[in-house]
Amino acid sequence: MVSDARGQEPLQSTCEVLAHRHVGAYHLLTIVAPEMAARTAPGQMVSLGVGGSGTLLRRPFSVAGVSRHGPWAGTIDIVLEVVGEGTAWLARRSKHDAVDVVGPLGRAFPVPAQPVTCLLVGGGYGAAPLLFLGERLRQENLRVDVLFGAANADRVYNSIEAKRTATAAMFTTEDGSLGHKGRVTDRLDDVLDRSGAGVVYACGPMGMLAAVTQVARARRVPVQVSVEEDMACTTGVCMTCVIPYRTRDEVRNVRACIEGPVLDGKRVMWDRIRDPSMSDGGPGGET
Amino acid sequence: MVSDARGQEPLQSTCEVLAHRHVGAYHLLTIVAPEMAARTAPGQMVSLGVGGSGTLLRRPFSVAGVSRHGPWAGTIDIVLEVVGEGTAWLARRSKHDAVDVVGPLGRAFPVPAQPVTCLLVGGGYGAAPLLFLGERLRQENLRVDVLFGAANADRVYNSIEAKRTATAAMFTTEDGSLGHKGRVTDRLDDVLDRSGAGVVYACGPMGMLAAVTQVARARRVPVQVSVEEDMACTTGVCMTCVIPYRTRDEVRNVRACIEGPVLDGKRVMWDRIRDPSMSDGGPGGET
Amino acid sequence: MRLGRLELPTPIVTASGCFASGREIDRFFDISRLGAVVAKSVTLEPRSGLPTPRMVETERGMLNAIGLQNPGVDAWLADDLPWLVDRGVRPIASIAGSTVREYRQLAEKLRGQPIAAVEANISCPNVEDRGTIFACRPEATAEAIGQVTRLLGVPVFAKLTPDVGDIAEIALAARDAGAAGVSLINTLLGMAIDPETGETVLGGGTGGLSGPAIKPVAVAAIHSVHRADPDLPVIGMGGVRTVEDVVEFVRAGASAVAVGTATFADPAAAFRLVEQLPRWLADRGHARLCDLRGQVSGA
Amino acid sequence: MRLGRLELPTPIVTASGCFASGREIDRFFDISRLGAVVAKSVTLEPRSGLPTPRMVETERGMLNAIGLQNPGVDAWLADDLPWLVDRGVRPIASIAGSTVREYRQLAEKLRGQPIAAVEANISCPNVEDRGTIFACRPEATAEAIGQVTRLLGVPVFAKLTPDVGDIAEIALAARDAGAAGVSLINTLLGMAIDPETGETVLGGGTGGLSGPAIKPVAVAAIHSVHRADPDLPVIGMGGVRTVEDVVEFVRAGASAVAVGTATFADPAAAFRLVEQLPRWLADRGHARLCDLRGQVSGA
Ligand SMILES: Cc1cc2nc3c(=O)[nH]c(=O)nc-3n(C[C@H](O)[C@H](O)[C@H](O)COP(=O)(O)OP(=O)(O)OC[C@H]3O[C@@H](n4cnc5c(N)ncnc54)[C@H](O)[C@@H]3O)c2cc1C
Ligand SMILES: Cc1cc2nc3c(=O)[nH]c(=O)nc-3n(C[C@H](O)[C@H](O)[C@H](O)COP(=O)(O)OP(=O)(O)OC[C@H]3O[C@@H](n4cnc5c(N)ncnc54)[C@H](O)[C@@H]3O)c2cc1C
Ligand SMILES: Cc1cc2nc3c(=O)[nH]c(=O)nc-3n(C[C@H](O)[C@H](O)[C@H](O)COP(=O)(O)O)c2cc1C
Ligand SMILES: Cc1cc2nc3c(=O)[nH]c(=O)nc-3n(C[C@H](O)[C@H](O)[C@H](O)COP(=O)(O)O)c2cc1C
Ligand code: FES
Ligand code: FES
Repeated sequence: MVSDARGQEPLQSTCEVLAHRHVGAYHLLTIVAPEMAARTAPGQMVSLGVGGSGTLLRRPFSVAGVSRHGPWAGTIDIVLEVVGEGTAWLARRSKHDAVDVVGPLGRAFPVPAQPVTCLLVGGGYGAAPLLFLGERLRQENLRVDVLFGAANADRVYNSIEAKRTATAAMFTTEDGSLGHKGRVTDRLDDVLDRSGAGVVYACGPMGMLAAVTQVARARRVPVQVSVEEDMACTTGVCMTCVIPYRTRDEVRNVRACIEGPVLDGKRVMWDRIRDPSMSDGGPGGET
Repeated sequence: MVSDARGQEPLQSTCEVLAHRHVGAYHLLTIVAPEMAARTAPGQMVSLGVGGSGTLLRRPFSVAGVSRHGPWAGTIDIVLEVVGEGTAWLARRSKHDAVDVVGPLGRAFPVPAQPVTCLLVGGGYGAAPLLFLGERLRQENLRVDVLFGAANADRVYNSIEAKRTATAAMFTTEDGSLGHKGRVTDRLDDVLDRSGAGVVYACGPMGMLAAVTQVARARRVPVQVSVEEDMACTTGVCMTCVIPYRTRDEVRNVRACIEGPVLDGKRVMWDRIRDPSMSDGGPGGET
Repeated sequence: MRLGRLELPTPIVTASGCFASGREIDRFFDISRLGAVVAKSVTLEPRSGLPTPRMVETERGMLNAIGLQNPGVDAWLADDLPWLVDRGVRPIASIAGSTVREYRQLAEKLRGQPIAAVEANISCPNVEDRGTIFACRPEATAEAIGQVTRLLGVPVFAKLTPDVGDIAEIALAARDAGAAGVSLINTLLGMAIDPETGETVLGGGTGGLSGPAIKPVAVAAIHSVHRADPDLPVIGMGGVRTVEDVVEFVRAGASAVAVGTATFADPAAAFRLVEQLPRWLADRGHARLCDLRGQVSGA
Repeated sequence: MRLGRLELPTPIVTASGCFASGREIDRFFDISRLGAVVAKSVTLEPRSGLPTPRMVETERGMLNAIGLQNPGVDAWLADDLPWLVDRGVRPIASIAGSTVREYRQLAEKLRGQPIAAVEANISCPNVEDRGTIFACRPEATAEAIGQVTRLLGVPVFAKLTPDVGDIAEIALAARDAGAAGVSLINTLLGMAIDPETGETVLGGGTGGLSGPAIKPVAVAAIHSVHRADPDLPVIGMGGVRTVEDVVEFVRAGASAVAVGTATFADPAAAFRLVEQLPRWLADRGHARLCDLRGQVSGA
């Protein structure tokens, strides 16, 4: 139903921050990376080196948009929420600072081959890459509907842009400060009824993705999810970011960083994620 | 011949940087620390916490001066040379930044009980605490002569202030850019002949201190040296900073941080410092 | 918090060799506020230790090679112990020997002394067994600890090295030889070489690695021993710096937590933990820290 | 640089499990520029490994608990090895077993394959000996390595764990069982517990500590083995990140140096070392790196 879309080979380069803006509760970093911008498709991610602090490993972020032309050559946008040391360091970057960027990484959102309505379901900063996707889908002349949710209005990423992109846009917040009070999953059936969407794209917390998948499955609508799992390398070499996934006849631990982050929601074995009984690894300590 | 001077108990506190100036090749940090300033005697040191970087341990610095009054209450001065990560971090501090300070630490320079001429022999930043001492000696109405040396003029600490403090001031630089070309020890005999000093105070690289001691010993002049050894704690608890030292009848490893840094040069066992054959420690790995 | 027979007002104690005689740090805070002070290891005779440099910073850790510089057991008993007692501190002696016989002789010296407990640092080379560390072999562990526990009325803790395949096996050997508990972990064997000159950075060649870098190794060791015998008291140490570290160690199975290298960066490190711990617990509704001991899931 | 019988154009190789199949990083640089690629350890059957979370950052290090997820030896031989050969890479297989028999079976599979060498990862639990790690006992080491060397014409390197009292003893046991050399070090056993919840941070409970934090432990291990047998080739690893680290390892006694965790922070880490090393040496007037092997004073 949906054509498979793989991004191109990743690059690594030291890039300049062009701008740092605040969008609600989030930081939007615009980074000069012409070659990466040219080859990044919505759903793919980049990983940023975080220096100066005691941390060691790269940090993965979905690409929230690219600009391929303009006076600054190509740029990529990253929307980030500060949750720990690495994101705090990145949030302190400003114009002209340098960051080490690797990308684009992973599988992009596949674009429908048929002219169906597309519903984007986003939680928190998960809305950002979906808006990038929405832009792309609109270019294909597809109808795009949006259902974004978060804890509060400040954490609903760029609702103004969402309304601009979508034919129908609905929001939910847990405190009722924007749209309906509650969660996106409370409204999903309703929205699907109204939009008659032929495909669902979801990005947000894993619990939300599982719930969205369940609804989509019940209604036999295809669903593509962008998953998150702790990542040490972001480039496919360490095997830390795996998601149990059904491929053809076998269940396999696929790497979210290069086989994902976009996966077919119905193939993800949601109840096996982080389930100790599923392990056939050796006793603790085995690498 | 010289009265023993021990400083008072150390304090720990988070202090504000009042000023950061460049003096030749060095950085002069003025830190607001009224209680410490009030109890610090020349020769004592403070240790500063270095944060933000990957380093772990405090960094020791001789106090280069105190101001006990004035609009800013008391302050202490530190003169530092950037040699590694910790000093580089400190050299990036500026007005209003906070630093964690412990001090005053260790034994101060003893002040002569008799009215003798005092010769200050300093190498590099070692001149800084000697100028602080010089000020103190002048208050006691003692004649102070100065012999400071360094690699080049930029590294001779504050020669202007030295000339102001001293009755006779002489400088040496290895490149001849200030004073005599050569090292302080080349000139020491000469200077001692002329000044007829009754006590020598020395601060600088360990090799210089050993050489100064040798000359003083030959001339039977008392010599007080401020030694340097790698320090992990600066407060006397780790035993990393030891110097082999003759006390009464025994030779003991004394802690430079609290039993020093000022020691009687003639009691320091210069040829046993870092000498593997002097060890009775267990095989490697023993803590 | 209970540490075997000892009842401590706070589980925060000091790590041997990181607190000297106690006097040095008493200038910064009232050290009688600590659960106990574990003294620097003493040997039968005074030792002047290894040549400098005795330390080097590594990535979030440090190597040290002090070589057990100490004034000898007699001087410690004459000078330092009375001061600690006078100061109202619960003193824990630490002893180190090169032969089984030395451990016995040290225990004889400590008999009847006003100490709360003894830590037998058996992470030392056994000169009678090609320099093999006592705590690397269950038999040597049992022999050294047996000599000490036989003679002493106070609890004896065996201080173990993490440089073994199965630390629980060693802990159980110590217990079976009469140890009241174990202290985990001593430093890891490490080394640094100057790439330019080829000289070892430490005067002693190799040294012991301590500090935050080794914390995960300490937690694994404590957890492994606690799982092997949940009733065995454990003094945990290795990179502890924050209240969260203390709680992590207690959850792994520590009954008391010792502060070592952290004191070098901050002389008041242990005191800050004593002060902060009750508040951390209260904020989370935990009545007592000991309720969290061994409380770990997923392992 | 010579690694036993192998002549490598550069001593920089990859650490097993930190380079996957090779394809992933070949997107960032030409991996045939490396001295060799050591593949992720394979087992007889495919393994899906341990549940996530499989990693946690620690102070200048990381813990991982992958549980040897791998497609099995057959799939590796069918899919990955031909690609490496085709790519012009010197491939070193890595094998891991749970019994002595499995090591033999793995060696049988590798017989006659176009591999430059085999690394036998014996830092694995021996299910026939209560889960004791093979490389913690000289006998188990000799047994497992003996099975592999007997069958193979290519050099076999025994990959050892640092969690032992005397790593040189294990290295010599491996050598005497026919190993051409040893790989030092595997990760250290470590653990992290969430202080708030008491959950182990890793899905597998405990994990392996790697990265800069463990570098001093690696240097000490390499030095100790090199001193015990200066002729035994050593692949050194553990926290290597810079050219200075490479030289430090070589001075300690390494004949080749593997890059592990550093690749996670920088996919081109190993390549940068390949590029920078000759210049570093030239700047200091060293004709060849191998002249520096074991060149250490003061220890
Ligand atoms: C595919 C993918 C896309 C992402 N896109 C975005 C985005 O667009 N915007 C955004 O704000 N965040 C995004 N994240 C989450 C972001 O990577 C984490 O918030 C970030 O790594 C946390 O780093 P820290 O040092 O601030 O937090 P800490 O909690 O201090 O990090 C500690 C460690 O945990 C890891 N870690 C913690 N949370 C995550 C997580 N959710 N995913 C992976 N590793 C984690 C870190 O990498 C680090 O190793 C994405 C994650 C993934 C996997
Ligand atoms: C008693 C005493 C007084 C001192 N007074 C001054 C002063 O007035 N001005 C000044 O510029 N410097 C002074 N120093 C030297 C200063 O402490 C070192 O330059 C500084 O610690 C180096 O830190 P770093 O992180 O920049 O260097 P790095 O080389 O990166 O330090 C690495 C490690 O080595 C230790 N170390 C390196 N050099 C020394 C040293 N010379 N002494 C002790 N530890 C060292 C550091 O503490 C650190 O643990 C003094 C040292 C001592 C012992
Ligand atoms: C400088 C130094 C000296 C030490 N001396 C001793 C000692 O004499 N006896 C002992 O049992 N442990 C000694 N140790 C080990 C510590 O007690 C502790 O076990 C180890 O450092 C780990 O804890 P930490 O990371 O908090 O320092 C010493 C450690 C250091 C850093
Ligand atoms: C994620 C990860 C997976 C690993 N997998 C293996 C493995 O399969 N086989 C093996 O012998 N070593 C494995 N190791 C250990 C490394 O090869 C190496 O010995 C260790 O990480 C130390 O080197 P480093 O600090 O450079 O990473 C693994 C290490 C990591 C971090
Ligand atoms: S993060 Fe390393 S394989 Fe995905
Ligand atoms: S630096 Fe610790 S005792 Fe002097």
